[in-house]
Formats: sequence, C-alpha cells, structure tokens
Amino acid sequence: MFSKASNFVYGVDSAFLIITGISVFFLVVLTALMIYFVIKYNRKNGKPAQQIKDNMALEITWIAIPMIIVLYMFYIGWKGFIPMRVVPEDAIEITAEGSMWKFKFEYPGNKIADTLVVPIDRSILINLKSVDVLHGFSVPAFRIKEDMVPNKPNYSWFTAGELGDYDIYCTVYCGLNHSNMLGVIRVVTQQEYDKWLLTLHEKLKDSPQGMKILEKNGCIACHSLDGSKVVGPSFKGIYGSKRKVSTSGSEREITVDDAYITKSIVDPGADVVVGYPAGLMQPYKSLSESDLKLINEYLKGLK
Amino acid sequence: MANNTTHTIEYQSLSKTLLILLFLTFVTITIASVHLGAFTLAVALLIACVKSFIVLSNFMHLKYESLLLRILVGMVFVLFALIVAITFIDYAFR
Amino acid sequence: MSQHTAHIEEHRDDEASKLGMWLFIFTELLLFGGLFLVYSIFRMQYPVEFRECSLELSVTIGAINTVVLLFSSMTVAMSMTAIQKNDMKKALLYIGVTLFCAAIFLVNKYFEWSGKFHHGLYPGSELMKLLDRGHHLYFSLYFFMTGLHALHIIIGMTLLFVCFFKMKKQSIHSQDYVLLENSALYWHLVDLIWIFLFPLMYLIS
Amino acid sequence: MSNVSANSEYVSYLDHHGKYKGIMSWIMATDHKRIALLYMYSIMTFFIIGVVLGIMMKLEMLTPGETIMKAKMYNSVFTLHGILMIFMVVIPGLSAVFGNFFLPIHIGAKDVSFPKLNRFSWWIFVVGSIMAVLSQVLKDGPPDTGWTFYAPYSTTTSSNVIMATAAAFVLGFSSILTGLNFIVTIHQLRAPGMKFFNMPLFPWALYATAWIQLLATPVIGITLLMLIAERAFHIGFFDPALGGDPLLFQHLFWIYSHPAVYVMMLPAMGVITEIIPTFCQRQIYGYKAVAVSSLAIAGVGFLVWGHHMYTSGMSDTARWFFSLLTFIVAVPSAIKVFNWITTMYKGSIDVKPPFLYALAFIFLFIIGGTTGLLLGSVATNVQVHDTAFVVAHFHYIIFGGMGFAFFAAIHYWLPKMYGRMYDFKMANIGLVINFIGFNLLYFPQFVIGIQGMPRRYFDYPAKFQPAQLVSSIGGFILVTGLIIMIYTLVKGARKGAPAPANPWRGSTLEWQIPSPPSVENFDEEPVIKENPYDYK
Ligand code: HEA
Ligand code: HEA
Ligand code: HEC
Ligand code: CUA
Ligand SMILES: [Cu+2]
Repeated sequence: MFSKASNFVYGVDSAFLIITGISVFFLVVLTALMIYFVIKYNRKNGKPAQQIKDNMALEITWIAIPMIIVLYMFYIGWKGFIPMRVVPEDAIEITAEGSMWKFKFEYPGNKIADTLVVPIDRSILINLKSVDVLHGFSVPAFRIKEDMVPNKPNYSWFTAGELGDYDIYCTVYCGLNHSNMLGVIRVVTQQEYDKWLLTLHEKLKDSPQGMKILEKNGCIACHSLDGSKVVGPSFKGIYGSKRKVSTSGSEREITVDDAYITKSIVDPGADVVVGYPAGLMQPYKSLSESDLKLINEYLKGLK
Repeated sequence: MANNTTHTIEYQSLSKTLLILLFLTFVTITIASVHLGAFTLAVALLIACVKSFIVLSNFMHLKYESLLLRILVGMVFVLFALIVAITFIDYAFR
Repeated sequence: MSQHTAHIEEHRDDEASKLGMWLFIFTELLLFGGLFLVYSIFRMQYPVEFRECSLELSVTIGAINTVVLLFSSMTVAMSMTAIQKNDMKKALLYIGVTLFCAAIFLVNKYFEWSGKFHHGLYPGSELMKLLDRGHHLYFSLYFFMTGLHALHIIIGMTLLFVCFFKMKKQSIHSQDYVLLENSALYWHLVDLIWIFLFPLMYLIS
Repeated sequence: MSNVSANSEYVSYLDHHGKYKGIMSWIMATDHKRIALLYMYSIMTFFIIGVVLGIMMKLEMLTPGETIMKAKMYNSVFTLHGILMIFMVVIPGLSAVFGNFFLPIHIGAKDVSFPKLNRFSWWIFVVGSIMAVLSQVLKDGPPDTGWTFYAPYSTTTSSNVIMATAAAFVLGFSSILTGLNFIVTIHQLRAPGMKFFNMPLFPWALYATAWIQLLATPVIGITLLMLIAERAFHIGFFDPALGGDPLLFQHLFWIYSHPAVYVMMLPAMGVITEIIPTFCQRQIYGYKAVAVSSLAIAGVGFLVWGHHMYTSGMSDTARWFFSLLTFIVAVPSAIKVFNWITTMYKGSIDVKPPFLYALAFIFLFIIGGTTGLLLGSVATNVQVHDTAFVVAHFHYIIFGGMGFAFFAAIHYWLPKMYGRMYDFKMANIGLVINFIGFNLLYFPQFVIGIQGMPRRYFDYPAKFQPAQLVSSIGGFILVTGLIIMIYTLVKGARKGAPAPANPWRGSTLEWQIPSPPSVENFDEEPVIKENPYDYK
C-alpha cells in the first residue's frame, strides 16, 4: 500500500491517513448533521423552537473525546517523526550545500557533484549547509525536508528503497530564482554507485585556490567561467575589460581592476553592471582580505 | 462616578520605599563583584524582580488597586516568562 | 460600574483612562520583552564575551543613573500625593525635580554614549565590524536597548512637561489629576525597565 | 422596539454631521459607527487590490514558466498580496469594522471608551497603508521577501524592505490601540446590570481578540524595529554573516504571527455565534463553554508558535513540545463547532443568506482546521511544510473561515448599518458561486501540496499543471461570485427597501434600536436580560 521509496514513507503516510480519516469522519458527520437539521427543523415546518438547557455531562464528553483524539494524533505524528532524527552509525555521509539557486553535493574525499547519487538500501546522512540565505532541502517522495541555515549545521537522513530518480526542491523562499532551485536524487545499485564514485574527480584538489573560494561561496551558480551568460556577467576575460555600470542611477564606463572587483563583491549595489538587475547579487561580507585577493588573482588569469 | 478614586500615599511611605530600593541597588552592585558563579545572574534577577515588585506596588499604587488589575499585571509577567521559557526549550536542547 | 448620564463629549471616566494606561504599559513591557528575550539568548550563547564587554561600561555611571531614576520615581509619586492633598506648589516642585533628574540621566547617557562613539564604537562603525560575534552582539544590544530606553525617557519627559504646564494653568488640579497619574505611571515604567537593564548590561561578573 | 417616526429626537448616525460637513464629517468623526464604516471602505479597497493580485498569481500559474510576468514580479506580487491581506485586511477586518460598530451597542454603551483614540487608530491605519503602498513605488523596487520577512534574505535584499516593515509596524500600532480601546470599553462601559457572563458572545470574542492584539503585537513591533536597524546599521541580530541567528527572527516573528491568526479567527467565530441563535430562534447551546473557549484559544494560542518552524533546525524537544500544544489549541475550536451545530437542534431554522454563509463557514472552517491538524503533527508537517498544502490550509481557514464570516456578518448586519435591505435571491446566487469557486480554487492545492509542489514557486514542473488549471478556473468563478455579492450589497445599501428594526427577530441589543441607529445608540437606558439569547 505504501511506496517503498524511503524508510520514512510508512511512518509519515500512516499518520497522514489516520489524521485525514478522523478529519473526514468529523467533516462528513458534522456536515450531514447540519443539513439534516436545516431540513428537519426548518421554520417552514411551523414548529416553534425548543429552548434546550445546557448539559454539563454532554459538554464534558465533547471536550474529553476530542482531547483524547488529538493526543493520539500527536502521538502518531511524533512516532513517525522520531526516526528522522536518529541517524544510524554506519550511514554514508554526504554534504549538501545550498547557495543561491543551486544544490551542490560533496562526497567523502572532497569530491563534488551536481546530482545526488546514492546506493539503494544504505543509510545516507546528508549534512545541510548554506552559504548565503535560507534554503530548504526537500525530497517529497522520501518524505524528508529540512532547512539549510547559514552558519548553523543541520542534517537529514534516509535509506532509499527503490531505484530511480527523485526530485529535490528548495522549499524555503530564497530570492529571484527560488523556483529554479531544483535537484535530482539518483538511487542506484551499490555497484553502479561505486563505479560512479570513481568517475567523480576531486574538483577541489586540483583547482587553484581562488577557484575553490568561488566554488565554496557559490559564485559559479551565477557567473560562468566560459563566457556564457547565466544570471550575472561571465568571469571570462573580465579583468581589464571595459564595463558600463550605473552608479547610484547615473551610467559611466569603468575598466575592471582589483578595486572594482573587490567592491563588486563586498558591495555589489554600488556599481551595477548595465543590463543586469541591481540587488540580485547579495553582498558577501564574510570573505576575508586574503580570500578577496585570491579571487582577484584567479580572475586575472581567466582569459 | 469612578473618578479620583486613587489612594493617597503619604510622603513618608514613599521615601521609605526609596530607601529600600536604594539599599537593594547597593546589594546588587556589591554582590556583582563577589563571585557566586552561576548564581550571580539568578541573584541579580531576583533582586531586580523584588525591586520591580516594590515599584509596582508602592510607586505605581498597585497595592491599592482592584484585584482585577493586579491579576492582569501578574498575568502579563507570567506570559512573558512563559514565552522566554518556551523559546529556551529550543535553544537549551539544540 | 459606570453610568450614562453625561453626553459623550463631556464624558469623563478616570478609571477608564487609568486602565487604558495600564494596558499601554503592558504593550511597552512586551515591546522591551522581545529585546530581553534576544538578550537572554545571546547571553546564553556568549557568556564570556558578554562579561568582557560589560567591563567596558562604567558601573559608576550606571549606578548613578539608577539612583537618579529611582529618586525621580519617588518624586513623581510625591507630586501625585501633593496634588491629591491640593498642594499645588509642592506638586509643581516635585515635577520639576523629576524633570531635572531625567535631564541628569540623559546627560549621563550622552557622555557614556559619546565616549563609546569616540572610540569608534557605534552601530555600523568600522570597529564594530571587526569585533567577533559575541562582542558585536553585546554592543549592538547595548546601543539598541539603552537607545530605546532613552527614547522612552524623552517621551516620559514630554508627558511630564505637559503636566507641568497644565498644572500651572490649573487644568490639572486636586479634582482632576488623571493625566498626571498616567504620566507618572509611564515614568515608573521607564524606571522599571532600567531596573532590569542595569544589572543585565553593567553588572555581569 | 422603538418606533422610528414617533420619536422626534431620532437622528440617524448617517445624517448627523457634528461639527464638520461633507467628507470632513467622516474623517473627523469620533462616532464608533462612522469609524466602523471608514474602516470598512478602506479595508474593502485593499481587499479588492489583494484579490486582483491573487488573480494575477493564478494567471501566472496557468502554465509552467513565464505566463504573464517575470519571476521578480511574481515574488513581489505574492509579498504584497500577503502583506495586504494579512496586515491590512483580515487582522483589522472584523474587529475594526463590526467590532467598532456593534461592540458598544451589544453592551449597551453610547460609544467606545476613547472615541478620539478610535479615530486616531483609523488615521494611523491609513498612514500605515500609505506607507505600504509607497514601499511598492519607491526607488529600490517592491519588497520581495514574502510576508514573513525571513532573515537573512530580508536583511540583504536590496528592495524596499525598510518601508514595508515600517508600514507593518505602524499598522500594528493601530491594531494595538483598537485592542486597548475595546478592553477598556468592555470593562468600563457595560450597561448597568450586565455582568461578564450575560454579555453577548461577539463581545466575548472581541475581548479575547483584543488581549492578543495588545500583548502579541508589540513583539512583532520590536522585531521589525530590529530588522530595520539590522538593515540600516548592520547590528547583526539576525544576519548569520554578522554573527546573528536567523532562527531567532523566526521565533520572534511567529510569537506574534501565530496569535495573530486568532486575531483573525476569534471575531469570525463570534459572528457565527451571533448568527446561529438568531436564525434558529434558540438560545446558544453551552453559552459558558463558547465564551470561555475564546479565552482558552487566545491563551494557549500564545504558546504554539513553533509549529511554523518544525523543519527549521529547531531542537527536537521544541518540536514535540510545540506539536503537543498545537493539538491542544485545536480542542476549544472543536467545542465551538459542536456547540453551533447543537444549537440548530430542535430550533426553528430560517434559511436566509446570513445563515447560509454561516453554514458555508462551518464547512470550510472544518476543512481548514483539520488540515491544520495535519500540519501540526510533526511527521506529516515534514511532508507538506512550505508546499501548496499550507497555502490551501490558510486560504481555507482565513478566507473560507474569516472571509465567509465577514460576508455572513455583512449580510446579517447590513440592514442595521444602513437601514436598508438587499435582494435575498441575488445574495444566495452570489453565495453559491462563491462556494463552488472557492473549493475549486483551493482544493487542488491540497493535492499538489501533498505531491510536493513548493509554495512561492514562480515556475513548476509540468506534472502539476492540470491541478493548477482547475485552480485558476476556480479563481475566476470566485471572482464572479464576489462581484455579484458586492453588487447586491452596494445596491441594497443604497437603494434597497427600508429595513425594519429587527428583520431577523434577533434578541441582542442592536435589534432593539432603530435601523440605522441614532447617534447615541440608545435613547433610554437599555434593559439587560439575564441571558442575551432569550427567545422565549
Ligand atoms: C485565521 C487564520 C488561521 C487559523 C485559525 C489557523 C488555525 C490552525 N492552524 Fe494555521 N496557518 C495560518 C492561518 C491560520 N491557522 C496561516 C496564515 C499559515 C501560514 C503562514 C505562512 O507560513 O505564511 C498557517 C500555517 C499553519 C502551520 C504551519 C505550516 C507550515 O508552514 O509548515 C500549522 C502547523 O501546525 C498550522 C496549524 C493550525 C492549527 C492546528 C489550527 C487550529 O487552530 C485549527 C482548529 C480547528 C479545527 C480543529 C476544526 C474544527 C474542529 C472540528 C471539526 C472537530 C474535529 C476535530 C478534532 C477531533 C480535533 N497552521
Ligand atoms: C486574508 C488573506 C488572503 C486572501 C483573502 C487571499 C486571497 C487570494 N489568494 Fe492568497 N495568500 C495570502 C492571504 C490571502 N489570500 C497569504 C498570507 C499568502 C502568502 C504570501 C507569502 O507567501 O508571503 C497568500 C499566497 C497566495 C498564493 C501562493 C503564492 C505562492 O506561494 O506561490 C496564491 C496562489 O495562487 C494566492 C491566491 C489567492 C487568490 C486567487 C485570492 C483571491 O483572489 C480570491 C478571492 C477572495 C474571495 C472571493 C473572498 C475572500 C474574503 C475575505 C478574506 C474577507 C473579506 C474581508 C473584507 C472585504 C473586509 N494567495
Ligand atoms: C545570485 C546570483 C549571484 C551570485 C551568487 C554572485 N553574483 Fe556576482 N553578480 C551577479 C549579478 C546579477 C551581477 C551584475 C549586477 C551587479 O553588478 O550587481 C554580478 C556582478 C559581479 C561582479 C562584477 C562583474 C562585472 O562583469 O563587472 C563581480 C566581480 C562579481 N559579481 C563577483 C562575485 C563573486 C566573487 C561571488 C561569490 C562570492 C558572486 N559574484 C556571487 C549575481 C551573482
Ligand atoms: Cu533556495 Cu529556495
Ligand atoms: Cu500558527
């Protein structure tokens, strides 16, 4: 009856069915009573209204019974939830990082992937991180959802029970392209998983320092390195090129140099590249001096 | 009509209240320099509560007001305490 | 229970005004309550930093201000007593003393704040940006809470000024003093908040 | 029942100008009835703007991808829709309109305790509304944070967040003053002989509401001030980049905003509690239980805010604690429903438009409320949190509940307020269309919510399209019904047949005075019955 997509489906869906069942029961009975009364005691029937005195026993009953029902609902809801917070010891640990409008997954050994590939029937622990604002990590088919909060670790875990691809949605509103912040979980067999892991190269290790910082802060989600226009201007050949920017409303032309790049990162609203909306890029105040230097150096080399 | 019903408090009683409050202030400051560990905060808050109780009941005439008003004031403080306590259910068990 | 003899425009109900003032005080308490909640959570997370920062504040200035406020709380209550006893001279005198105390408080605060500003410590300053989390939060809270409190002092002073002039004009007198009473209540509220602010900001040992 | 023509002193409040003439006689009015109408007209205006924005979203949702607007626009539209509907329509809605009009009459008073303060509340309501509108047109562009203003997005986005939050702050102040006024009025101005437990139940509901307005609103006030300071001075309470804690913002926000949903709901329940006895000609069943349950909802409602944060990374202890309390707060609502339905038992039921709206209310409220239970249970919340399911839940409860209660109230009291009657047949047609359109509009949202469709999504996977289509069609049906309803009401209020003083044979005090009431409501001191719902 329940799908086996993940180990939580049973707990969540049974709670869902029970609560919905009780609710529908009340809805149907109460609606039926209303309609029945309206017909039976309609004024057109000509019977005068009877004044009925309050009945203490009846009232206590209908305080007590719903009380018991809701406590039961609470209990099954809680029971379905507890396992979501208790992670098995042997879980594979993967870090999911949200940044404006992109999920990124980091496998043990600093390996980075855009798709979350996991082996079937193994417990997977997902550490949730965010680099900018709040994001949500939601896999409806698995019945899991947790928020990604900057500077505060959070986690989610599951054991997938069926092969296939499943949608990941970002559920916490995070700005312009919130609705494009989608991802995929691919559940594969253990062999396929092992094979796939080998193809995953250690992106971070062999990339230059500056690139690592760009990766880490999610800049690449909006700025391409190959000249293509994503959300923001591409970084390709940026250094030394000329730009039309608008500074507090008035347009002017500048040449990209260290100071400009640094300013664009720390205070992107000051000079907005013409043709791009202001306010899209958030100020990155947490980057240190040396980080900024490294970024500058790296961008210089991007011809 | 319910006008000018406020109880008159004598000057002497007011100045006595002030003396008690000043004394309590003195106690808070001296205690703060003694190291009581975790109790320091508790003691400081306790004294602050006593002081505010005195201000409320004497300076603000609450002692002489209707029971209803006194209950309402109490409930506001209880509500605030509950809100803080419940927020701490999150922060203390993270 | 009240009666309905008078026409609405002339309707006067001191009990209602006083209850209204109390309710307004409740909202003020919860307004500051939100800040105290924030304070308590950050203090729990950064106890050491908060202590270090509180050493930056002068307990002496804080203590003087506490005494000044307590004293002014008494004088405003005495002014109430005086007006109830139909002793207008004394009532005016006590209000004057209260206002004087309020001014001392603000002057003290001014020196305290400008000292901080002088060291480059104010919300949004370069120095603040360099501080680590706990210290930053402490000073943000310090400026926000004492600033909001000072704003309330100014509102309270305005109310008392109005009372002062109304008393001079005899429109507040021993038969009709609810405005003074309410302003006094407000003034006590300002005192009440300071009673908590002082140990929480200045006396962390 | 007083006879209108025999009483030579009678001047309807609609004709009495006071000191000023023309429009000034309205803007400067201190009469609670005139202020109520002022609120009604301004709220109606914002409501219509809000509905238009809602329909724009439905048009956008017709197809995946861009249909009529860009993502940036969509984000501002749902933000404005939320701010407008919550802070400017439903929170002041019933209490400022019908509360202002009928609270003093229900307790036998001539006005509220502080008429000038009442006028002042409306003024700052207008100021706050103007600020909200300004936030849309000022230089930095309309805010795009959602009505929840979650940090750190709200502290970093470059849009006009400061103006929008300042507007919410001012509107909150207006709400506080209304609450304050009502509490004092109920304590001080009850007619001689009227004890708390022989007050009608609408004032009871308003009393509980007023306490929430008074005690919860300051918390959002200070929170919004902190947010403004955060943006202006980088004080760092909420922005993690500066060491702040975004979850703290959520706590503070919901400490207000959960109780605020009962500010919307309690007066609505109060209205229904008035209507049902009148049309059944039966005293309300379990008067005390209904009265006390309002206070219980208000009280416990203060302590359940965390159910909006189950997946935010809150501690597990807090999750079960909030879930438990959430379920407990549902019980008093259930009690009210049971009492309403029992009141119909062996009554003499007159099926007129106000009563039909009340029945529709009960049906929609049960759906909205019980889906609230699904949200309150932690396991199921994880599945549907921040999806279209939540959107469906609160539309069912806010405007299936509060909205239909508002309509019920306006159909019930319009004859009293304007002294004229509307066309029953047209009203019934409007009702049926509204009801069908409403369910078509929001029921599909439950379904796609369960399947995972997140909320605040400009774009969506194609598999959700059929449901979105049904939902959009429902939206248009609803708007048709709405237009019919408003037309009927406006026509009734302006040109309808004169209404008698007591068209529905109601027993509460407003039906014992002429329609429309005179300036001072009561010519002679009203007689207080032991039981306000005495139909013998
Ligand atoms: C008028 C407004 C209103 C009201 C009255 C309610 C009432 C309730 N709400 Fe709702 N809610 C909102 C407005 C409202 N809500 C809004 C606006 C949001 C979204 C905010 C946002 O994120 O933007 C929201 C979101 C929301 C959430 C968070 C969802 C999420 O984001 O994950 C939750 C979770 O617990 C919840 C629960 C409840 C419950 C349990 C009630 C209960 O009070 C309901 C009680 C009523 C009944 C139970 C029905 C009547 C009883 C019976 C028919 C008898 C049978 C019942 C039993 C046996 C118990 N609501
Ligand atoms: C009172 C609250 C209220 C009302 C009435 C409405 C009315 C409508 N709403 Fe909604 N809506 C919200 C409150 C409300 N909304 C909130 C808080 C959000 C969340 C915003 C956010 O995410 O930040 C939201 C979000 C929201 C979304 C989701 C956006 C998203 O997540 O992507 C959508 C999607 O279609 C939508 C559609 C509509 C439509 C089509 C209407 C209307 O066009 C339908 C027409 C309405 C009626 C026919 C009757 C209703 C009557 C009354 C409520 C009372 C009348 C009172 C007076 C006249 C004084 N609304
Ligand atoms: C949300 C999308 C987004 C992210 C994430 C983002 N940017 Fe940007 N960025 C933009 C947009 C849009 C512009 C152009 C408008 C402007 O100047 O503000 C821009 C402009 C810039 C510019 C000036 C470019 C030029 O061509 O003149 C630099 C440099 C820059 N970003 C660096 C960064 C760095 C470094 C990061 C990561 C730490 C980053 N950006 C993250 C969207 C983004
Ligand atoms: Cu990321 Cu929404
Ligand atoms: Cu809630």
